Amino acid sequence: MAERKKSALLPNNDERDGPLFFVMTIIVFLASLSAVSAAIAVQSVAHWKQALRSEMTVQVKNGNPETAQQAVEILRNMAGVKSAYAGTREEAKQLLEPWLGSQNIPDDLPIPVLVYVQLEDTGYPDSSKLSGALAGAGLNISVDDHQRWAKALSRSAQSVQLLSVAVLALLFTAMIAITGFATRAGLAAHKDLVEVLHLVGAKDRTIARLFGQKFIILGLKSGAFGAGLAAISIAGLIVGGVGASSFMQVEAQVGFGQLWVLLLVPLVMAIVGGWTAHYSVLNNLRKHHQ
Amino acid sequence: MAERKKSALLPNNDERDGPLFFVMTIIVFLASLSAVSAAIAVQSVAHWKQALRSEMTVQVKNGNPETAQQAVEILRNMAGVKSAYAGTREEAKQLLEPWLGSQNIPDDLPIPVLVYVQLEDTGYPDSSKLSGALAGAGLNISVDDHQRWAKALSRSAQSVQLLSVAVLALLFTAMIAITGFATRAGLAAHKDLVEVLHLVGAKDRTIARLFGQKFIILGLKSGAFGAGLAAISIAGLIVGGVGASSFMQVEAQVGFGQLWVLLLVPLVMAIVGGWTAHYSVLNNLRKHHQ
Amino acid sequence: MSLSHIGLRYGNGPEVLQDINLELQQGSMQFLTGPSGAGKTSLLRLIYLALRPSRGFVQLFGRDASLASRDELALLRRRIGVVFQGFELLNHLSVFENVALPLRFTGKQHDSYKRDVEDLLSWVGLGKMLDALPDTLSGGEKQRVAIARAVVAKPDLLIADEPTGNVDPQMGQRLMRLFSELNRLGTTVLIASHDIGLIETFPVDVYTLVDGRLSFRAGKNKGGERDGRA
Amino acid sequence: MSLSHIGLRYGNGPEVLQDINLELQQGSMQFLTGPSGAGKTSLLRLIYLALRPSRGFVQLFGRDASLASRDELALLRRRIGVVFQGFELLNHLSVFENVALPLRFTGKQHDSYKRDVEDLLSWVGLGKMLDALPDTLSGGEKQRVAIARAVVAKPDLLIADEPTGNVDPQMGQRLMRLFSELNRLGTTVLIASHDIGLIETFPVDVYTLVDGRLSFRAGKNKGGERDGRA
Ligand SMILES: Nc1ncnc2c1ncn2[C@@H]1O[C@H](COP(=O)(O)OP(=O)(O)OP(=O)(O)O)[C@@H](O)[C@H]1O
Ligand SMILES: Nc1ncnc2c1ncn2[C@@H]1O[C@H](COP(=O)(O)OP(=O)(O)OP(=O)(O)O)[C@@H](O)[C@H]1O
Ligand SMILES: [Mg+2]
Ligand SMILES: [Mg+2]
Repeated sequence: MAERKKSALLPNNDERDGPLFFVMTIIVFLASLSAVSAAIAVQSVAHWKQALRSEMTVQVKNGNPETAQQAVEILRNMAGVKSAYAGTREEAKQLLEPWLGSQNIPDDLPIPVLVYVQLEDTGYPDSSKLSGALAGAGLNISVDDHQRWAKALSRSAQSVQLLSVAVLALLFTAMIAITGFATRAGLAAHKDLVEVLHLVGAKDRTIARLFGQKFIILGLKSGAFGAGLAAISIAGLIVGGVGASSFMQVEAQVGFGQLWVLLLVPLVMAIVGGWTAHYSVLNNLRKHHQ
Repeated sequence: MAERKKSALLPNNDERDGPLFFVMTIIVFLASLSAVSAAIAVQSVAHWKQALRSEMTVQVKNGNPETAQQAVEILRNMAGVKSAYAGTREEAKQLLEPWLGSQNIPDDLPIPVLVYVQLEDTGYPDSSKLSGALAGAGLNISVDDHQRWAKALSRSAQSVQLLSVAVLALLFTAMIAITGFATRAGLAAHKDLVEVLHLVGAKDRTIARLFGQKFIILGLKSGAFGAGLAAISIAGLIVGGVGASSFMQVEAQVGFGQLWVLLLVPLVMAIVGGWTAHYSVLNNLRKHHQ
Repeated sequence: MSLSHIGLRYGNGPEVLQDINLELQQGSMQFLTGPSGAGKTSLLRLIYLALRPSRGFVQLFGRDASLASRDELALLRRRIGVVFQGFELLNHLSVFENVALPLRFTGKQHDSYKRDVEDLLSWVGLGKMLDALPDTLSGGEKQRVAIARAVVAKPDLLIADEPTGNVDPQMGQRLMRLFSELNRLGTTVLIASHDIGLIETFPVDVYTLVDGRLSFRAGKNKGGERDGRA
Repeated sequence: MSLSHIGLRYGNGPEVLQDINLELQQGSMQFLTGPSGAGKTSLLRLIYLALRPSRGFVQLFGRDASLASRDELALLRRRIGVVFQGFELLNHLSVFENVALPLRFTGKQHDSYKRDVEDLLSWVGLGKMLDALPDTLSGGEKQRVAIARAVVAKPDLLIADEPTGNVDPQMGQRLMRLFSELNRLGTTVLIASHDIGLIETFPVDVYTLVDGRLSFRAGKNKGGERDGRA
C-alpha cells in the first residue's frame, strides 16, 4: 500500500473557493484603487495647501520695474518671508496668453509685474500685513494670497477624498460581508464536519483555527492578487499619463509614493477573513453545541 | 390540526441569504454609481464637443470697437454662421480678472475685444475660412476655434469614461461571480435536495426553475435596493453640489437625465442571477444525475 | 421490470455486479438479500434509474431506459416508490410535506391528498408528528417517513432498501404488512434486507446476491431452489 | 458513569426522558433496547455529552458534566468512543483518515498508529478499502467504519447506537465480538439495539426504555428481573 499522508481536516479544494477567490480579488482590486485614490487625494490637498500657504503674489499694477524692485526689497526684509523676486515681463505675458493670444500683446501694453513671495512654513505673515507694509512705503500694490484657488482646489480634492473614502468603506464592508457570507456558507456546508470534530473531542479553538486559517490564506491570496493588479493598473495610469489635467499631474507626482498602501490590503483582508471565520465558528459552537 | 399550507420546496429563509443580499446590494450600488458616471461622461463629451464645435471666438486685438463691429457684419453674412456678436469691454475684463485682479486693470489698458460666433450644427465653416474672410476685408484678427480646449476636455472626459466602464465591467463580473458562487454554494448545500427531487420524478427544468426563481427574486431585491441607494446618493451629490468644478456642473445638467440607467440594473441583475442559477443547476443535473 | 446481462463498475473499480439477469412479474413481491457490500443497493439504484449500468439493459414498464429522454426518465421515476437506505428526507420540510412530495410533482391538489397522507402517517405511527422536521425525529421515525413517502403515490413498482433496519421487530412486521397490502393492490415490490428473521416469516421469493452474482430461492410455500434467470 | 434523576425535553415538547437513573460500573457491558422513538438515542446523547439534560445530573469518570468547562468536556469526550446511528463520517476524508480521526486530537504521531488502524480495518473486513471515500461505501461498510472509529482509541467508555442495523447477521456477530474484546480490556460498553436476536445471544444486562422510563433485566446467566436504579 502506498504512503498515506495526513490530509487536511477541512476539504481544501472546496468547489466554492474558486468563484469566492475571484470575487474577493475583484473587491480587493477596487478597494485598492479607492484606497490609493483616497491617499492621493489626502496627499494632494496637503500638498496644495502647503504650496498655496507658502506662497503669495504681489501685483505691481503699473508694470513699472523700479516699483517692483522697491517692493522686493521691502518684502525681503520682512519677518516670515523666505524669499521674494520679481517676475519678468515675459512671464507675465505667458500668463495672459490663453486670453489674449501669444502674438497679440502689443509691446506698449502696460502688463502688471508680479512679485513672487516665498513664505516660511510656520508663523508666516498674512496678506494684510504684507499690503500694510507695502502701503506704508507709499507703493500702491495689491497682494494675492491665493485663497480663492486654495479654496476651490481643496474643495474638489475633498470631494474626491470623500468619495474615495465612501467607496472604500463600502468595498471594505462588502469584503467583510463576503467573508462572513462565505464562512457561514462554509459552516452550513460543513455542519456535520464541525459536529463530528466536536464530538470526537476537538477543542473549540482547534476547530475555529481550522476555519480561520482557511480564510487567512484565502484573504492573503486574493488580497495579494487584487492589490497587485491594482498596483499595475495605477502604475500604468501614471506612466501612460491618462488625463492631462493639472489635477492628474499632481496625482502622478504623489501617486507612486502612495502605492505602499497596497501592501496593507492583503494583510487587512487576511486578518478580517481569519477573524470573522474564527469567531463565527466559535460563536456557532458555543450556541449550538454543548 | 391547524391548516397546513404548501411550503416552498427550497428553504426560503436560508441563513446564507442575509449576507449575500447585503453583498449584492453593495455591488449593485457601486455598479450603479459607475454606470451613471459612465453615462454622464459619455453625455458630457458629446455635450462639450457639440458646444465647442458650434462656437468660435474671434479676437480683435487692438480692442477697437469699430473694428469689432466690422468683423461682426462680415461674419453674420457668412454661410454656416448662425449669429455673431461682439463682447463688451467688461466681459473681456472679467476674463482677465484671475490674472490681473479686478481693480487692477487700468482704464487705458487696450484689452482685446472678443467676438463670439455661433455656428450652424452642420456644415459649419472651419477657422481658416473665417480668418480668410476677415483678412480679405483687411482686418488683422485672430480666430480661436477652441480646439485646444476641446482636446483637453474630451481627453479627460474620455479617461473618466474609460475608468467608469472598466470599473463597471469589473463590478458586473463580480456580480456574476457572486451569483455563480452563491448558486454553487446553494447547490452544494442542497445537493441532497436536488437528488431527492430528481429521484422523486421532478423534471430537470422544474428543479432548475426553483433555483432560478430564487436568484431572480434575490437579484431584483438587491438590485432595487442598491440602485435606489445609488439614485439617492447621486441626487444628493447633484443637489448638494459637491465639487464646484465646471466638470461637476456639466454633470449636474446631464445627471438627472441619466438616472434611468438605474432602472436597468435590477433587471439585469435578476436576469443574470436567474440565468446563472438555472443553468448551473441544469448542467449539474445533466453531469451528475442520470 | 427486467434487467438483462447487466454489469456495473464504479469508475475504474472492479465489476460490482456481473451479468445480472432479473425479471420481476407485474404484481409480484420479492426479497433481495446478501452480505454487506454485495451490491444490493447498487442493483436497486439501477432499477430506480439513479445509475446507468456499464453494460446490459434495464427495461421498465416495457420501456428501455437507455433510450428514454431525461423527461421520460422523470415520468418513469414517478411510477416508482423508493425507500432509500439513507432515508434522504428533506430537512427543511415537515414530515407531512416530505411524504406529500411525490404527489406535488404529479400536479395533484393539496386538498385532494391531505387526508390520505394523514391516514398513512397514522398507520406508520407518526400521526402526531405531521409538522415535525426530520432532524427532530428518531432513526426509526425517519425510516417510517421514508417508507410513507415511497408508498404514498401508490407506485407501480416499490423498491425498499433495508427498510426495517432501524425499527423494532413489531414495527418491522407492521411495515411489511403495509408493503403486502400495496402488493395486493397491484404494486410490484422488491425489498433488500439483511433481516433473515423477517424474511423467513414471508412466503415470498428471495434473491441472493453474493460477489456480484444473483441466485434465486422460491418462497417457502412456493417451490424449490432455482437459477436467478427469472 | 452515572445519570441521576435525569429529565429531558426538546424545546417545549413533552419530556422524552423522565427521571432516569442509571449507573454503569467501570468495565461492565450492557444493552439498551426499547421501541422506536422511546428515547434511546437521546439517552446516549446525554451520556456522550452532545446534549444537556433539562434536569438531573450526568457524571462521567467521576466528574459532574454540568460543572466542567468546554475544554474539559472536550477532554472527557476523548475518553468516549461513539458509534452514531447515522454514522457521521466525514465525506472528504478516506476510510483510514476517518478511523484515525480521534487519534489526531490526542497528538499521536501518524506512524505510531498507522499499523493499528490498518489492522482494525482488516478485522472489520475493510482491509482493501483504506483509501476509499465514505460516499462510495455501502451502508454496512459505512457502519463498520463508524465502529472502527469509535473503538480505535481504546476509549474508557464505548457507546454504540444501533451498530448492526445495516450488516448481515454474521458480520453483526463479528462486530459484537469486537465490542466484547474491548470490554474485556476494561472498556465500559453500552449498546442500543433493536436486534433482539443478537441481544439474546449475549449474557449481558439489558435496559429497556419504554415511554421515557427505564427498566432493567439482568443478563440470562446473571440473575432475575429488577428495577432500573442500578
Ligand atoms: N459510488 C460508488 N463508487 C465506488 N464504489 C462504490 C460506490 N457505491 C458502492 N460502491 C462499492 O460497491 C460495492 C457494493 O455496494 P452496495 O452499496 O451496492 O452494497 P450493498 O449490498 O447495498 O451493501 P450493504 O448491505 O452494506 O448496504 C461496495 O463494495 C461499495 O464499496
Ligand atoms: N432534536 C429533537 N428535537 C425534538 N424532538 C426530538 C429531537 N430528537 C429526538 N426527538 C424526539 O424524541 C423522541 C425520542 O427520540 P430518540 O431518537 O431518542 O428515539 P430512539 O429511541 O433512539 O428511537 P429509534 O429506535 O427510532 O432510533 C422521538 O419522539 C423524537 O421525535
Ligand atoms: Mg446497501
Ligand atoms: Mg435512535
